Amino acid sequence: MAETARRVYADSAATTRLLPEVLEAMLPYLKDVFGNPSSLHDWGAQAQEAVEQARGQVAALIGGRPEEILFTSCGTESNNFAIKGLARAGQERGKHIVISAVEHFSVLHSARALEKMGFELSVVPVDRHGWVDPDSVARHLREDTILVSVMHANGEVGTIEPIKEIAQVVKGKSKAVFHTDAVATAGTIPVDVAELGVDALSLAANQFYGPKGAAALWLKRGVRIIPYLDGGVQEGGRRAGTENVPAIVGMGVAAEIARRELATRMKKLTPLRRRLIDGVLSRVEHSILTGHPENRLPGNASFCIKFIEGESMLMLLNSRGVAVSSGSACTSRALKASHVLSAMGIPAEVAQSSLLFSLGIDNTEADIDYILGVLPPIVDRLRQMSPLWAKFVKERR
Amino acid sequence: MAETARRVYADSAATTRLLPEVLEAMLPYLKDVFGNPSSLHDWGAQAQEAVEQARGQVAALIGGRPEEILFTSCGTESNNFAIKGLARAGQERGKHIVISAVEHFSVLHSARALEKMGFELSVVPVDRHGWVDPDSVARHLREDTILVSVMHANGEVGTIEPIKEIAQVVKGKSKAVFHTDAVATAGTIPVDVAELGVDALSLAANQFYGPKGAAALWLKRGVRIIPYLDGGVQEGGRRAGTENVPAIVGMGVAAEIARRELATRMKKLTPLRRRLIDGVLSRVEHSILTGHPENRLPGNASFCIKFIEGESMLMLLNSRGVAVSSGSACTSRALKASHVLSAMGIPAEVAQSSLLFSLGIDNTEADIDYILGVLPPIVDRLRQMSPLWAKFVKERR
Amino acid sequence: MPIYSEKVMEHFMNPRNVGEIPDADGVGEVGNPICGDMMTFYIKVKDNRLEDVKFKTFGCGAAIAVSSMVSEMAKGKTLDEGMMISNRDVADELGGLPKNKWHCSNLGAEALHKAIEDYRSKQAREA
Amino acid sequence: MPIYSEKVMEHFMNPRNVGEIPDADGVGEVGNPICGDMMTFYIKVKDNRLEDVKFKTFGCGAAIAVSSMVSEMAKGKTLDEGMMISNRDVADELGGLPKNKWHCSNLGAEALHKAIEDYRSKQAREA
Ligand SMILES: Cc1ncc(COP(=O)(O)O)c(C=O)c1O
Ligand SMILES: Cc1ncc(COP(=O)(O)O)c(C=O)c1O
Repeated sequence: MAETARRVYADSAATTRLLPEVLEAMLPYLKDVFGNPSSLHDWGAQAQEAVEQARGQVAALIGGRPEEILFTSCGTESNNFAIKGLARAGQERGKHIVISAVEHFSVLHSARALEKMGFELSVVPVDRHGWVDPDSVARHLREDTILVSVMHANGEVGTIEPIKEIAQVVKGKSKAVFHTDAVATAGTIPVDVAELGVDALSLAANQFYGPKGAAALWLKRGVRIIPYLDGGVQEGGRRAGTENVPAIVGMGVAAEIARRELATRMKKLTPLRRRLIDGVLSRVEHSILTGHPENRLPGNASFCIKFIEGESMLMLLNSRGVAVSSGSACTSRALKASHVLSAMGIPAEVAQSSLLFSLGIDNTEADIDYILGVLPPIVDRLRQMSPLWAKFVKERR
Repeated sequence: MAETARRVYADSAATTRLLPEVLEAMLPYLKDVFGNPSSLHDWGAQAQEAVEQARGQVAALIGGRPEEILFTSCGTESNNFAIKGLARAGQERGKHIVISAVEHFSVLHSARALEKMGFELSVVPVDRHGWVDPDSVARHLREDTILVSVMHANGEVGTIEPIKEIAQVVKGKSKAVFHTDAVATAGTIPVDVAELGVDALSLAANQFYGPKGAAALWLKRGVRIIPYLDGGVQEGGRRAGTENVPAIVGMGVAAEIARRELATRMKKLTPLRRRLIDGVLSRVEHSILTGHPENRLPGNASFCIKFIEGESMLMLLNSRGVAVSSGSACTSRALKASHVLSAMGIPAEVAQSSLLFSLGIDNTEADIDYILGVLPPIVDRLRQMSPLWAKFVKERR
Repeated sequence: MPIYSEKVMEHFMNPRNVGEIPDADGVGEVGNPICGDMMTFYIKVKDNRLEDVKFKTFGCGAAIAVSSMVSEMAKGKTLDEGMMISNRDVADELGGLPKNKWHCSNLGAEALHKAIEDYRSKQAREA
Repeated sequence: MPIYSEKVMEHFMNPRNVGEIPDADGVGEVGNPICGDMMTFYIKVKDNRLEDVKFKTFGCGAAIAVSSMVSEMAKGKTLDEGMMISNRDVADELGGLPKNKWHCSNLGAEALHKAIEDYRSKQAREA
């Protein structure tokens, strides 16, 4: 790792660090309290009590009931469970599923897997800000629509979707179950299942300073689902497998802290994000903000820095101690530019220049100023190397 | 928790404690090294390196190659992934699956789920020791058999299955892929994928003093599988979802320690188990050993203590500080007596009296003697309450 | 773990009225088809009242606690009152039972009722 | 993270021969249909040798390192030798490339070859 003047982690959308007080709460369960919650003796009872406490804490974060929380191992599992489990539970009523074009791959690919098994899939387009129009969802609803899934916010471009309005449309015009992927929002902005009006909601601890390895699916009482992991009768028979007790405990505590600190965190992040967005747009010519200009996640500042490619920017920023991500094809192992940017109508060439800063509670104004100091020369340097830039400059003359 | 003269954890089959040196190795990943392995910056690279190191350590434990290890969240997920993923990958060649009657629910219920989707399932019976006869497997193989799964050992009755011989039969007489659930054996007795001759093998860290939340599926190079968790391209596109880095690191270190200590641990456990088995059989009349008399897991001592019920024994033992489990119907949340005992031909009434001690590396001779001291009065007390015992005594007179 | 109430634990650890009544006036035996638990209740009747109640139980913690509770609730009651002890009463008196143990509470009252019926049918035959 | 070799990182951080040659004798331009990377190579030829080689690249770390490596390898070689630089040579010289970056190494040699071909076809036209 290079020695740099500063180290700035600006990739909270990828994962956040674990809070020390959360680790503290987990430690007993990594040491003496190691029982299996399914066991009937004291070791088991202690573990089970801890899991039940966490269930209450996670439920409280999103305004649900404890018994509506099903613990899983990651946001991806929650989404697979929701999409496949809800679709299968409803397949006698119909086989039509609706999702948005900017869903995370764990929703999109789950839906595609169902398509291969005989379900029908409609993908609702988004506008150039990545925004899903409730009317557009309405136009895709059918008699046989059994499941609609639209994410609460997209971690890549930050756009917050009108879930409440979409829920009203779905509930008013169909009998479909409505799921929202709140992995990018739960613990970051207010999430209340009753207010949103959804039937199922995914969330993951590592997005709000909790541990990796713990996530949850909130499932409204009475909504039927087919279990995804078959086996024992953990989680009321709906998710088999030995519970990851320490991580679940950590998720509970992180949820409690997030609930308490939510407003403070948002108040801190929003001006930082503004400073970063304004700074980049003013100091880097031919940079554009992606996602919704206002209605976006508090820490999300995503751009396209035209004429240069994301991975090379990312690597040079890394060499200056700054951690970011990009939706360019070269940064994805699948070698495809972000489907999110593409759904927003951004040309492939511009999507290649995607750069995402996602700020977290540790970031400071000094971090932003550091970023704003190191970024422009990096952009210049890469543009000096870029044949696209050369062409553009020539044509402009 | 009651104050007792001694606290004896004899339920290692449910889960083992985390070794302090494993926790030590995990801690950096619960603190500063919190990056997401998919991220392209230094934070991500550090996490990825740690995951790759663990992959090597886990592979070494079972004699596989690092790139053949796919990390999952629990033994149940590994088994669901294997059974469903291998069956689906092979469904163009046939739709017949063979498993044994004593498989863990995560295998059995996965196979049943496939049955509902149009696969055909044959369940190979076991003898009274829970032993799967390779010839019996042979008789169930068909032209269209695509998957055979027989567990390496059953955690409930301890019987070790003749996997090598079964593999020879499967490979000699069919084109089926052969999976073994080694959750109860990997890290406990020698497991070598080449020697066993299997194509896929499940293992879980919390069974060998590693953390909950990390498990793996070993998949022989070239064997095709359909991914189970759809989403991103983690684990070479075969298991999506943010990796549980700390738990994976812990699994790696626990695997390395297990490999080093395996012989010592077995040498320690085997005489303890013998002392416990001999002691129970001689001090408690009408108790029978379940599972294979010799060919069993080193720490497993499982019994039926006739005329009394398992949960009440378990609770009284717990009140004396001893943690055990039972396969009685009353101890299972599903209210069914163990399918394992039933497959072994043990009558329901006797299965109700099941009592399982599973010893671990912390147990001592003094623990065994303590158990042998507290158990007989508990048995007496419950028999004094039991109408079955009264009837038996009357009839014997 | 089925989280048992303190009262359940107390009755389980110290069950009242365990045993048989050799010259019982009525005996009621029930088995649970779901989990295989078994209970036998013995009653001694005097002046139409349950003068003594004893039981033997093969079963889980809940089954034992329920038996003990039923025996205590029944003792001293008239036969009609004994017949009116419901599963629900027993569970309530124990401070509740985990859902998957409800079938055990059913067993307890049933065994008592059978013992009373046994007594009554003997009486009827003798009369 | 595509784990880049030290050599790749070194070329990426300090790429050689970046730029254009205004009066180039040959220009080769290639775009990668897979990931959208683009490279332009400029060559100056003297006595049938690559007297100067420069490039401009729009692409990832590997693409930039590959371009730099190719330019360095080509410089001073005869045209025929330049045509014989293969993708494999470049990747080897860089100490290997992650599998999903192989298409980038293909791009580099291709752009050089195109520049040489461009020079040759111009020569042919002039002759
Ligand atoms: C043989 C066997 N397979 C699978 C499992 C399931 O593992 P987990 O509870 O980690 O999902 C167990 C659990 O004890 C087991 O003993
Ligand atoms: C919106 C959204 N959904 C789902 C996921 C998947 O979560 P995980 O990587 O924990 O499986 C992510 C990951 O960042 C996400 O941003």
